[in-house]
Amino acid sequence: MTQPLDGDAALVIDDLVVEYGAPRGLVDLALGRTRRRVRAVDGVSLVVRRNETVGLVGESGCGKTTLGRAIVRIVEPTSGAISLDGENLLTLGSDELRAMRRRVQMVFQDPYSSLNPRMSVERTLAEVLRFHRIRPAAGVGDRVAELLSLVGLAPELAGRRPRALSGGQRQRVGLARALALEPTFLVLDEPVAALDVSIQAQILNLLRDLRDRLGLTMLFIAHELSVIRHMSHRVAVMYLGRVVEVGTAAEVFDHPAHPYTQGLVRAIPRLTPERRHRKPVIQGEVPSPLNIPPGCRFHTRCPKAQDICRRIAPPDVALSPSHRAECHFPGP
Amino acid sequence: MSRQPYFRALGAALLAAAATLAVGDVAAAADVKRGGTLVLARPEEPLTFNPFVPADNGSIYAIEQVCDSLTEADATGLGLRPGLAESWEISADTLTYVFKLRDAQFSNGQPVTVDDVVFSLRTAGGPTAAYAFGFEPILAVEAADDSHVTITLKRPYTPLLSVLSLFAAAIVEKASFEADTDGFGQKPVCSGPFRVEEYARGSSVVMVRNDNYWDIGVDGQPLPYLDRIEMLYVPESNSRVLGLRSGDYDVIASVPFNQARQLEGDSEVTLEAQPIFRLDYVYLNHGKAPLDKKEIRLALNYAADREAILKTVYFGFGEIPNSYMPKVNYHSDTVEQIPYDIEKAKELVAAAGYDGTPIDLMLSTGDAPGKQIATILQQAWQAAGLNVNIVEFESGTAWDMTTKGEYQAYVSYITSDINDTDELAVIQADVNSGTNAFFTWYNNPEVIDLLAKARQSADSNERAGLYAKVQDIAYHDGYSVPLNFVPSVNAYHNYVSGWRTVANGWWWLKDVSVDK
Amino acid sequence: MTAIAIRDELARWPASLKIGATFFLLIVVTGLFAPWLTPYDPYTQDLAGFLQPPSWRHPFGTDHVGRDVLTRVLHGIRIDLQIGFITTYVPMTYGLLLGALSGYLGGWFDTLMMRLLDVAVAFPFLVLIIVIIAILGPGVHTIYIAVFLLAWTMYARLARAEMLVERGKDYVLAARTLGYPTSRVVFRHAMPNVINSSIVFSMADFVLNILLVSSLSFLGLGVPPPLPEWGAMVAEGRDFIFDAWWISTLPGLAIVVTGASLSLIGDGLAHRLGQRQRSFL
Amino acid sequence: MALLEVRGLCTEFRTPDAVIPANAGVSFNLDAGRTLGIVGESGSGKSVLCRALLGLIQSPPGFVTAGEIVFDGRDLRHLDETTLRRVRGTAIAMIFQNPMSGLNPVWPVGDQISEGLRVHRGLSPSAARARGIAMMRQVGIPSPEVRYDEYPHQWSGGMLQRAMIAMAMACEPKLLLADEPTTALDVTIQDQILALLVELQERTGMAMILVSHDMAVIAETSDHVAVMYAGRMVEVAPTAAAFRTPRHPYTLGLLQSIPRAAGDGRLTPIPGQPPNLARLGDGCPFADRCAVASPECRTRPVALREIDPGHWTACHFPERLAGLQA
Amino acid sequence: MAIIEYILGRILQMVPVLIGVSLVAFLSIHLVPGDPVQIMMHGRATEEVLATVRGELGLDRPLPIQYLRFVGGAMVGDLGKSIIQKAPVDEIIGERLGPSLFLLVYSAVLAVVIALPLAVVAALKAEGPIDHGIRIVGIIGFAMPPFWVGLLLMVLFGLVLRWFPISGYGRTFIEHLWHLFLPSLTIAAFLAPILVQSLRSAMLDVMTADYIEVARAKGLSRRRIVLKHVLRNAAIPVITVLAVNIGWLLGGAVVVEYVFAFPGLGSLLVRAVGHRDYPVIQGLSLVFAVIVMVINLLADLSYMAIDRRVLRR
Repeated sequence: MTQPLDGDAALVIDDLVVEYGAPRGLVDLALGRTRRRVRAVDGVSLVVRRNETVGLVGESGCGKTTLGRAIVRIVEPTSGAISLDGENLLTLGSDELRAMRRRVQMVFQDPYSSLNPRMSVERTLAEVLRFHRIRPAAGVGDRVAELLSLVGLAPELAGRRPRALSGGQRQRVGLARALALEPTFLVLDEPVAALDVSIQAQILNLLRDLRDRLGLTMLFIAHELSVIRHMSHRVAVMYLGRVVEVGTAAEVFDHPAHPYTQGLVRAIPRLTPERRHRKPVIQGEVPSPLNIPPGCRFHTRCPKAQDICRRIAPPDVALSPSHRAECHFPGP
Repeated sequence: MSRQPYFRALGAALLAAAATLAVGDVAAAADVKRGGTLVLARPEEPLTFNPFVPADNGSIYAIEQVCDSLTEADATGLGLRPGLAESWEISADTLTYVFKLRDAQFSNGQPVTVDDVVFSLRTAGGPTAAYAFGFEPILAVEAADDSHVTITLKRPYTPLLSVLSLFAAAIVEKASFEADTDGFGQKPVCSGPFRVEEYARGSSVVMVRNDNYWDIGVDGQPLPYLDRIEMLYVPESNSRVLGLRSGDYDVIASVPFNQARQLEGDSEVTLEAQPIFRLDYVYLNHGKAPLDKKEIRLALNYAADREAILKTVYFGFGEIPNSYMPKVNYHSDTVEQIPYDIEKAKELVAAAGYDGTPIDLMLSTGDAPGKQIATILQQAWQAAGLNVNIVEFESGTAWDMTTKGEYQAYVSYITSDINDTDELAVIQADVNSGTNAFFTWYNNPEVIDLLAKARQSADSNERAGLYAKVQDIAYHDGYSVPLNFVPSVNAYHNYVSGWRTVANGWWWLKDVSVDK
Repeated sequence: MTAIAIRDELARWPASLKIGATFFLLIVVTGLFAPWLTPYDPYTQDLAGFLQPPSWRHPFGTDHVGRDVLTRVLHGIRIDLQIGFITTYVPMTYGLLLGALSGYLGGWFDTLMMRLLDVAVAFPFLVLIIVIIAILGPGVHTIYIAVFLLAWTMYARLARAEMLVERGKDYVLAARTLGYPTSRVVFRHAMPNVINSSIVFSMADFVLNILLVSSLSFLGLGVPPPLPEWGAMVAEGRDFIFDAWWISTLPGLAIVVTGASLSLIGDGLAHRLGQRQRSFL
Repeated sequence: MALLEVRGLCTEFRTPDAVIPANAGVSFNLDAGRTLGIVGESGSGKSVLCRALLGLIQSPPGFVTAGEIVFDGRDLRHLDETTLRRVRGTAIAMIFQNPMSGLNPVWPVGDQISEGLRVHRGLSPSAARARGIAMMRQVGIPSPEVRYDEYPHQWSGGMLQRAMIAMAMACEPKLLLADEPTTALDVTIQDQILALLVELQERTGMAMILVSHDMAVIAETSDHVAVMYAGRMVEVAPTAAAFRTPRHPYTLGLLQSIPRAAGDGRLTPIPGQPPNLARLGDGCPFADRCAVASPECRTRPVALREIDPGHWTACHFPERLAGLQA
Repeated sequence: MAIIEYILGRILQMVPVLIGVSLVAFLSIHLVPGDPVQIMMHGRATEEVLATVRGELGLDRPLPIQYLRFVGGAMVGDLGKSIIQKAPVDEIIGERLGPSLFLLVYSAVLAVVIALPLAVVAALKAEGPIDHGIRIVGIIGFAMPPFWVGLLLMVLFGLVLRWFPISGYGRTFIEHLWHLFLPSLTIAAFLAPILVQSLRSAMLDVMTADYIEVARAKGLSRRRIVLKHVLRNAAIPVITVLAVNIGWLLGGAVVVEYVFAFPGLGSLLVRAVGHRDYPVIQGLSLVFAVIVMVINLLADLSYMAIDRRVLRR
């Protein structure tokens, strides 16, 4: 796999913070309290280069989906910056935002819910084209047909509603809808998690084909390491709102430096037919984002944790020009 | 909700012999049964027992059982007899009345004193009393001595004795009243046959025998016969009839006419349809086109099929009127009725040059018979070539519009408390009487002239003649659309005796006995 | 929609929907043809022939002013369906709009709407209707106004609750990432998926509204005579319920039948729309 | 004798439009103490099979129409409801895919864990509580005395699955049916839960049927593998044989669809979509997607046959696979 | 702790609502034509008397002043005095509040008692003949005008069978139960079908939940599953339905109040409006609003008692 390691930065995320939480209620005001807010993304910096696919991996609740949504501005970040091709996406006005939408698109996890159940495939696609005036009105029908063939859907499916499609077909529609705007950057949020293995393979192949044909830059979000490894040039591992390790796919999966990544990699069941007789590497559960542990946020589950980990947030350690990890004791 | 606003007129009373009328015809002396409870269901709710707070039927009928006045209506309701005043003397110039008080006690055992009487009558004529107008001719009420009260008048005022029999002239115990005026409305202290034991607002009043009551029954013992009355507020007429049949109630007041016919067939129940001073009629506003034209008003009268209304709405109860006012003492039977004649009505409409101005026939919400009447009249009048809309208004609003003259025709009624034609005749027909001819703006100088003559006359024959003439003129002027002289219909179980509805509409319970 | 599409759609209808819709259609058609179904006029009185029990000449008898009850019941279909329709679907429209917007936008708009809704819910309906009647006089329009002021709340609540769910769904997020403006996201995309529960509820609401008119007529606050409105007929006939049961009972039956058909439709719709919730709420 | 023998089990779902044969003639054996892994994609009938074994098919619309389920010498299909209920609660237990929705939100977790003990063992509330707490400790729930009285919403998914396991193990079943027990969980938690299941099985000697769509999960935990497709078992074999030398093109296709760690370049997906069960013909249901199918495959019915000792396949031409394997 | 805070919050939220309700009530009734004093005097008193009485009642002041006086009084618990009955409004309302609430609670209890077994049977036999039968009876009960049902029950139980009195309220608790049986049944006849339908559908919903399958896999009996696992969960939506309807019936039961000659809040309100008894109307509006909100709060609290998750949101 050719890796445009030194290509131009397409997307730059700088110290991004996203918080959730209700505003203060009357009682809180009366009692003079500030409401606790959940930090779903807690200071993430990440660069995606042109034509590159960066895999974002982590367990549920680690903030990867929130990060993806912040990029397409359906979640408002609390602070930090996201810029695409040098333009800060977070300060855009509504017209500029609409223009930005054409460059950055998203594919959603659940092909069952990401399509409007009341709109046929054709209407879904045509609406995008018409609304953004991608094609003159007369050309919309042709373009819909093109898009369908692009994602490998038979033209006769155009009149169907999502209910009448299989999961794989729906995900293809979702992809076609995102591609209708001819974006350069695609955020894929768990695009194959809801699919069966055999269908998943079809979609992964399609994604790789399209990436190469259309020159797409991607942020590929998934929890399945094998899928991430298959799709990504570089990989970022998230834990509790932070990127704890980032590097090329080979670096992260073959030489994980962060104990969390190590545990994650070792926790994947192998296809080798041998009954397991090993203890789980990572014990315990992810702490609540309401109660992020002090020091290193992984110390509660880390087999290597020392006293320092409980007190001091770990530094960002560079292990190679492309490989970094946030750990007091990185390495094997 | 109360029914439509209620008007009670005052009249000069027939006095003279009335003072000595006895009550002997009520029941045979030997049979009367004492004690027991009477359960009475009625559609009106008593709101207050304060006689000086103007009231509705709900309150008045209840106050009548509890409070007493100097004079009172006699057994027939057609005359007067002494009440708390044992006797009275009238000066020659008729400006001074001296009343001798009876030796009576209030329900709390306190004696009825001259002070109480003076206080009560002054309050009744006070600045916030609704019936104060009846007391307006009074110059002063003063104590003459321990047992005599003197009333002096500004000018001769024959209705005085009658006014003094009103509930509004009730004698209250001054001390209790002054101590807690608001409380008095809930728990009055008067000298009537019963006293209020429990007043559950919105539901019932329990009255018990006032052992201090002064009057004597046929058996020579003090009245009343009953120990206790439960007066229940049951607004739904079906429920009242059901309750009578199931035995929950002994008496029900205001039986709806259609069900009255059914009750007539019930051998356990006595149905009483008593003529009272009431006329159901359609008020017409003579100030509003097209009702300013006599032809139109007469057309409305010709087109009204009163026979049919009597049959379908009143189920035959009542009598087709030949007058613009209730059937009081100088009523003339000889005034010719306007017949039902739709052709004549059409002619009149044509003659009037009717331009199609619609007539809004107003009724109060919740007035079921009124609704039926309006429905019938609408069709009949439309048949005569008139445009008629039925408009319903909530009763308070309807009354407001009526008094302001912002209506055209209004299905309503009038009653008189007192058996004398004069007051109602004047109030209804004399546009200068203060109510604009009872909100009709009817203005006929001849009638006004005749009424003035009748008032000055002392000769009853002459008065009768004059009133008959007024009756004839106003009625045939299309003063209103009279519909029915309506009786009061009540029903009670046969074990109730002594029940009597008086001509002013209410009933005496002091003579009632129950023998279950 | 092609004939085949209609046939396919019909094939998917549950039995309750078919039965309910058939009945309802029958009622509507009867209402349309009411003037030609009986020889009588709903308003013409025959005072000589009042309170006649049901017979061949008058299958539903005559009322207290001699009008043919069947004729009035049939003509009442038009009035009552109109009342039911307007009192149900007008408030539903803006209730849905407000609720959906409130749920989608959240923030101060939501807070304001919810307080407004609380006031409307907590305000005694009787006071409102009596006040409006006192000002305007009773009548269909008065009932409309009073109902319009308060009846939207249920729909707003339903729509808001559904919207809170829908707005987090991927297809709504997708519509946002596609750069659609809020109005389009809410009304074109989310709204059609929010209205199911309201449509189902509206069937019961329809019946409730007709009953409301009947109860108002009982208090003398309903439609003015001589309109052959069922609720008013039931209420007017109640004085005669013991000697002429048909005046009140048969229009009442019409309410029951209409209610039953609507309730079946609501039931069936709930099924068809994949919603377990029943037509009553 | 095997602990569980299933012969020709057929389950169908009847809708107004169609009859869907969710299980069509499923047969297998399971010995005490062993684990059978059932793998297949969604709609292949693996969950229906588990429910059919326990008599949990909701009827209507589901009906078990044929076959026998001999457990411990008794055919469960012929037991009356009361007896079957006792079997369910005690001898056979089941855990489910989604622990978040598998516990009743309105009752404390501990209560639900010990409910079976109270119902089937007749334990007093306090005895059941003590035993429930012991079970919670066994499955690795920290501070069980406190957590016994907590409600499901206060727990994480991993902990809830432990609770489900504790609930299932409470009456010491001889057979545990685990229907996708880790699908809803994160990798690290899946790792813990699988380890727990293996450990419990070794300690108690119970048999286990583990259902998963994830081949790797099955590979790590099962003695035997059964691959299901379109409501039937298409390959049954010892785990090692199934993974090293699959004898059914579907099994092979599944294995090749999975992105490998070293996988560079394209995957080899199975083309097409799973068939509509309501419209299956007589032939091999996989024929339409099969790379080695002959026209004959579409018409000639297939049945499981033993082609190596203990290795069964429902393919007419298993030998053709040799060329496809890398 | 969280519960107390939650209740506190809800009570704080009531304040703006009460201000809104009182303002709307005040303005609307003063907009209505009709003068309480004129009505009280039956159109007979002279202008001087009318003016004097108006002055005594403070009705001659500007509206904003009157409103502020009302609010000021209400804040210290003084709702003023009835214009026609001259008794304190809180006393007048208080007298009827008890019976009205008793009737409502009684009706609700009766409705639940009737609905519960029917809903369970309907849900367990969903789409079967019994289910359909229950539904049809329910629709009839629901669509019958309440005064009809009331009169029917009166004739049957009051006149023919003579089991129950047809009016009154009684003095003791047992007498209340006896006297109010028919009116409560009338309301329950309307309420029960709604409850049956909502409980039935909620049960069907719950019965598809995973935890029910788990319970079945545990080998629990159907009875135990329904009683312990289904009903409690299905109760939540039903409580909402009940709360909404009880709130509505508070004033909406006026028809039943009339038929059974029952001194409730609804008929008081109708009368007060008829007489333009402003203080009573204003007071009642506030009381209604408070009760509706308290009912909703109680409903929400009972969800929390049933399902602890609710508090988290």
